[in-house]
Amino acid sequence: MDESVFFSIRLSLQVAAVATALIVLTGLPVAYMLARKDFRGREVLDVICTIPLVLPPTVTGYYLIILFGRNGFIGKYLYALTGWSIMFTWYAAVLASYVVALPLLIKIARAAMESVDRSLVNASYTLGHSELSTALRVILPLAKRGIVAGTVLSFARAMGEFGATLMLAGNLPGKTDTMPLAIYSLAGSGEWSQAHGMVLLLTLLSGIFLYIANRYSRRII
Amino acid sequence: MDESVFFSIRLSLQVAAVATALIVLTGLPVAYMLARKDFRGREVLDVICTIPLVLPPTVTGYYLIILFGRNGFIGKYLYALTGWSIMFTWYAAVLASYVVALPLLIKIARAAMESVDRSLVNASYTLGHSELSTALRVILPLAKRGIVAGTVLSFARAMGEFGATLMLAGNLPGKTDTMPLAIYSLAGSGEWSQAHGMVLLLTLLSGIFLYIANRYSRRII
Amino acid sequence: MGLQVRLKKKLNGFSLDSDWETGNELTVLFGFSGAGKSMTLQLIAGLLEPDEGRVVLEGTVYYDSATGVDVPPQSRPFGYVFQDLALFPHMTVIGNIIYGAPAVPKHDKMDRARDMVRSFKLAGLEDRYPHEISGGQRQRVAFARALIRQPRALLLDEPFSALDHPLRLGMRQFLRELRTDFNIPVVLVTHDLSEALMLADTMIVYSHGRIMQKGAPDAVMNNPVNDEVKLLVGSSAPEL
Amino acid sequence: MGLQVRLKKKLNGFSLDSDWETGNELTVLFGFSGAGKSMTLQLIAGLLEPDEGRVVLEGTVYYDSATGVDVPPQSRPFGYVFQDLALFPHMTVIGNIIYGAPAVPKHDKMDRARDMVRSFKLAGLEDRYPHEISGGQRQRVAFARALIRQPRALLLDEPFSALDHPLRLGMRQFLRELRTDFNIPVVLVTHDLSEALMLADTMIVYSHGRIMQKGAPDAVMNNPVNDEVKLLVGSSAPEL
Amino acid sequence: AQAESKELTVSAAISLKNAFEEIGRLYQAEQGVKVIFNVGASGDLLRQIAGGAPADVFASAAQKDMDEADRQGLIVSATRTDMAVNSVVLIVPAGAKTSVKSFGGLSAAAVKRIAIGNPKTVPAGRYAEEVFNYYRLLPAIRDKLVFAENVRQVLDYVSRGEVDAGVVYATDAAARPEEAKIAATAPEVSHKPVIYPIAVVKGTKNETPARAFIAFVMSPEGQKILHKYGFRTGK
Ligand SMILES: Nc1ncnc2c1ncn2[C@@H]1O[C@H](COP(=O)(O)OP(=O)(O)OP(=O)(O)O)[C@@H](O)[C@H]1O
Ligand SMILES: Nc1ncnc2c1ncn2[C@@H]1O[C@H](COP(=O)(O)OP(=O)(O)OP(=O)(O)O)[C@@H](O)[C@H]1O
Ligand SMILES: [Mg+2]
Ligand SMILES: [Mg+2]
Repeated sequence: MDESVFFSIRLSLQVAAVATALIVLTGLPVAYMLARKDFRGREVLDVICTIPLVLPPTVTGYYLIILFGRNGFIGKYLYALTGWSIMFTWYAAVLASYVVALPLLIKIARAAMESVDRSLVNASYTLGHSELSTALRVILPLAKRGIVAGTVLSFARAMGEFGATLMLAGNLPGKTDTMPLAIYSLAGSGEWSQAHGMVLLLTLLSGIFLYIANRYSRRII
Repeated sequence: MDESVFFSIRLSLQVAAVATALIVLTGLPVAYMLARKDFRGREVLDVICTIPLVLPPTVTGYYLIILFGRNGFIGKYLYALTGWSIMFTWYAAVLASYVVALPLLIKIARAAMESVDRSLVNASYTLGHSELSTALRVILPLAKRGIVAGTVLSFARAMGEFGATLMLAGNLPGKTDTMPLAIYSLAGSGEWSQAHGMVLLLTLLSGIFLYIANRYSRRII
Repeated sequence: MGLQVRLKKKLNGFSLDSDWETGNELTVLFGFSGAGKSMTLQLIAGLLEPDEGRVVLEGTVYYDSATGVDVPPQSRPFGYVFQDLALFPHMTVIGNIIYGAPAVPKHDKMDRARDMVRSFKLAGLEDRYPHEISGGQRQRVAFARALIRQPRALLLDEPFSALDHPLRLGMRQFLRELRTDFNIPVVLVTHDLSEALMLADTMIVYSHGRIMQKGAPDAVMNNPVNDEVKLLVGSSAPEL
Repeated sequence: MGLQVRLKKKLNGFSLDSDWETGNELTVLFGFSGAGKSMTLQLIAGLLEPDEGRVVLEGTVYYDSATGVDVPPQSRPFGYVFQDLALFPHMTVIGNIIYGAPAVPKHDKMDRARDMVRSFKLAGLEDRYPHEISGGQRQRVAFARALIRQPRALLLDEPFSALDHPLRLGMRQFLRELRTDFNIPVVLVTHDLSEALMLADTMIVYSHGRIMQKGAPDAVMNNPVNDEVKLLVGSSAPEL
Repeated sequence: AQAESKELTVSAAISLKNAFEEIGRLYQAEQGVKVIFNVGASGDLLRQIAGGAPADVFASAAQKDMDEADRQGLIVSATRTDMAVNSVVLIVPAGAKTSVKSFGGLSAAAVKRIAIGNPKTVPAGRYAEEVFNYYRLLPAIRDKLVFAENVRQVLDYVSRGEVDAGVVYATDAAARPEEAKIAATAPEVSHKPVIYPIAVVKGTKNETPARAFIAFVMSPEGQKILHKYGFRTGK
């Protein structure tokens, strides 16, 4: 196999894995808040979390540049302090995937957590378990199917993330060209047989990943 | 407001609404099968349903052209029989949104349906309710939070669908230019202030829709 | 005719093997906790598949491992009150009850449901959801839901365990009337000896998945076949 | 010291108003189905907030509407057996029991859990999930789970309703020993008069959210204050 | 403008959008045929036509895509015409501190990042590469290159100051004079001419108005409009 193809595969998996890990880590607490806390602006927060799904990824990418670019609202302070900018690095691909795929996990995990039987949560409390312990050992496991589905979808979405990544991470061969970017390049330049091959590879690879995730999640329930 | 903006809004809502309706109608039975039937290739079907999420939408669009274009594998028979081709019609936008957003509903609804308490399903059967009646009156309502979340996500994804739509439906002002396409055209020709306005509009509109969906779904549970 | 039951089932170390029949009378399944009473009802209703056996009601075969007949639970005409009730949390009390009558014509449904509400003393609770009523009230809803479609046999898994004494007496009376009105086989699981004595035509004593003894309740009471049964039925009077 | 309870709560047309206290003894809440017994326990445990009232255990105030004290349920030291059990479906029998001892040191946990399994006759079922055991077995798991952390008071909502007679006797005996060993207040909801007579130091009779009578069980038995109570405790012998 | 309720669908490279919309208005006023523009990347437009999209006219930003269309028999070869020429320019952020004044200046150490279109997919990227080769810059700046997926993205990078310089068409640079300024224009000899070809799509039911539209683009009126938007016209 072509070395650059190999690089793209590795990069894609790496970006998707890191983004998904971050999504799970940060998304679950948000989903928990949305599901079980009653605070002002809860539904507004929910909507805000969903918005990146509505925007064409390229637009999301553009706004991310405005925020995190070297001269962006946040990015400029980062740059002033550290001389480092996220633009055109693989971290940018992670950021883009993160933003674009996060809504999936949050919405799904919220729905699953809301469906957990109230009386089991109460039972946990009366047994002396703190809210955190109850969240981790009762709500999370009982919402597991939803959380797994959300994680799988986020991972898939991150694997396929393209538009926003393109904007933020650029397409630096051997640096930030994830599989979707590579596919796009191949297809766009009419190298269809290679493009098909790459699509097949991405599909297969994702398929295997999704299949394992499905199987595994089923077994541990 | 500009008439063409108004048109884009109407078209986007129309496309997203029709696509979401089709997604719910066809996705729920598939989700039900995946959740409750044990058949060979079940997990493979699940994976196939998820694949469109992994592919860059433009690539999905290429493949849709290969399938449904006037010269496509399926499209050419359709054209031979009816003289009609889906390309460059708003139906194509619906088709593109449908394919791209369907996985969301299927995965989420499946997880929600699998979480429904087995003993309630059994209770329904012993009361003489058929499988269909049980599915509609017990499983569906009890999986509602998940189904609503899946529907909302699908709608949002359909509203924002861009890459595949561009390929299949073209970008015809007054015919197929949904809001994301209009944004693309505006940004592409440097009309940034208008593009920002349109993005704001899309965001607001989707936000309002999502908010209403959240509120409404919460009330009827 | 009545109900004929022959069932064998091995599950995870537990093995059930029971064989009995009953006419249009009330049979009490009595026995130790974990003896296989609920499992027997599940097998009859078709919620669990026997390894081997036969279920026949009024001459109709609903399950027969020999001929491969296996009618799905939704086509078996049993009214089943589950030990854990299994009320639908998204339906009100009246909604749950009406749901039990899928084949009853629309205009009849409401009338019957109102009858049920009256018989089971649930008036005023019609629009509550299951989590908004008491344990005993839930138990009555489950009973009403199983009864409204006028099943051709009743499977009752401890349907009175959460009721107060007067209510329990009333319900027993109701069940007796029901039996004479409908003339169907009733299988009742209970741990309450006085209940068994009062209601049973036949009493079947279960232990470890086997039938220890079968007979009229006072016959069982007075002549327990072994120490186990003696232990089980031995102390009916309140002891201090 | 013991447990002092004063509770007022209006919910959807039902109104509860009860006020009682008990020492380190066993108090039976007795009454009609839907009278407010389970609600009383929920209010004590902090799962429902009273409109007004006070909950004090061993001098510690857990709830007081006057001073605004409201300790969350996870910090109240009650062992609570729910009427509908509420076992965790994703944990095994032993997992459920161990989950009941969050503050117990690791090495103790397993020992205690094994004790519980023995006391509640659950040996052999340790690795089963709740849906793989019988109703009576589930009830015992719920009891064991509530007891393992050695709570400072017990709230038991019909914990024996699904047990066979010998087992019930054993459990009653176990509960009596428990009380002398631990010397804590125990509040027991039951519909079984013989159980109340055998176990109760004090019996509190509920009706429609109010306390009708309070006293030693035989005092209540022999001198019911009104017809309602008479009806409730009137017929303790098995009738035919 | 009566009787004919015909519509003409023109698939045009997105860089032609503004100019073509103006031409379309005039054409409609004169001929009474409504023109609808389907704008996108030339390659995507080609794929749509290959898939049977009902386009009547194809206007590409590069000969390559038109050649491909021709090869696949998708256009009426006889109608193929070169309608406009664009220039390749080097742009820098309007407020840039690094003073790049020529292509040669790109090799300076102060220039960290240079955005060009992806040479594989974006014609402007190929031209940029040719210019770099012409100046023998490529080895020195290869590691500074950022590939964008279209020219507009290059413009975005430059105008937001995310890169120090970028290569785009003169027409693009004209769209955002406040944010990106032209530092140098590549000499014509440094790259293949940037020619925009146009042709009638084969099999169209609107061949007559399609030909008329092309004629209108080639007319002095049409060429004047193209010129106004920064294209070079005439010979
Ligand atoms: N799914 C299962 N897997 C393994 N064992 C099971 C399963 N379901 C039930 N059992 C076992 O089968 C035996 C019989 O269970 P069953 O529920 O029929 O008891 P029961 O007679 O109804 O008892 P109880 O009076 O306590 O309700 C029990 O020992 C139980 O542990
Ligand atoms: N969430 C609620 N909303 C409205 N009413 C409720 C709610 N929960 C309980 N009730 C009502 O309050 C009354 C007392 O309920 P509770 O569960 O305390 O009864 P109980 O004495 O435990 O009865 P049982 O012996 O049947 O379990 C009942 O009439 C019930 O219908
Ligand atoms: Mg049982
Ligand atoms: Mg109760």
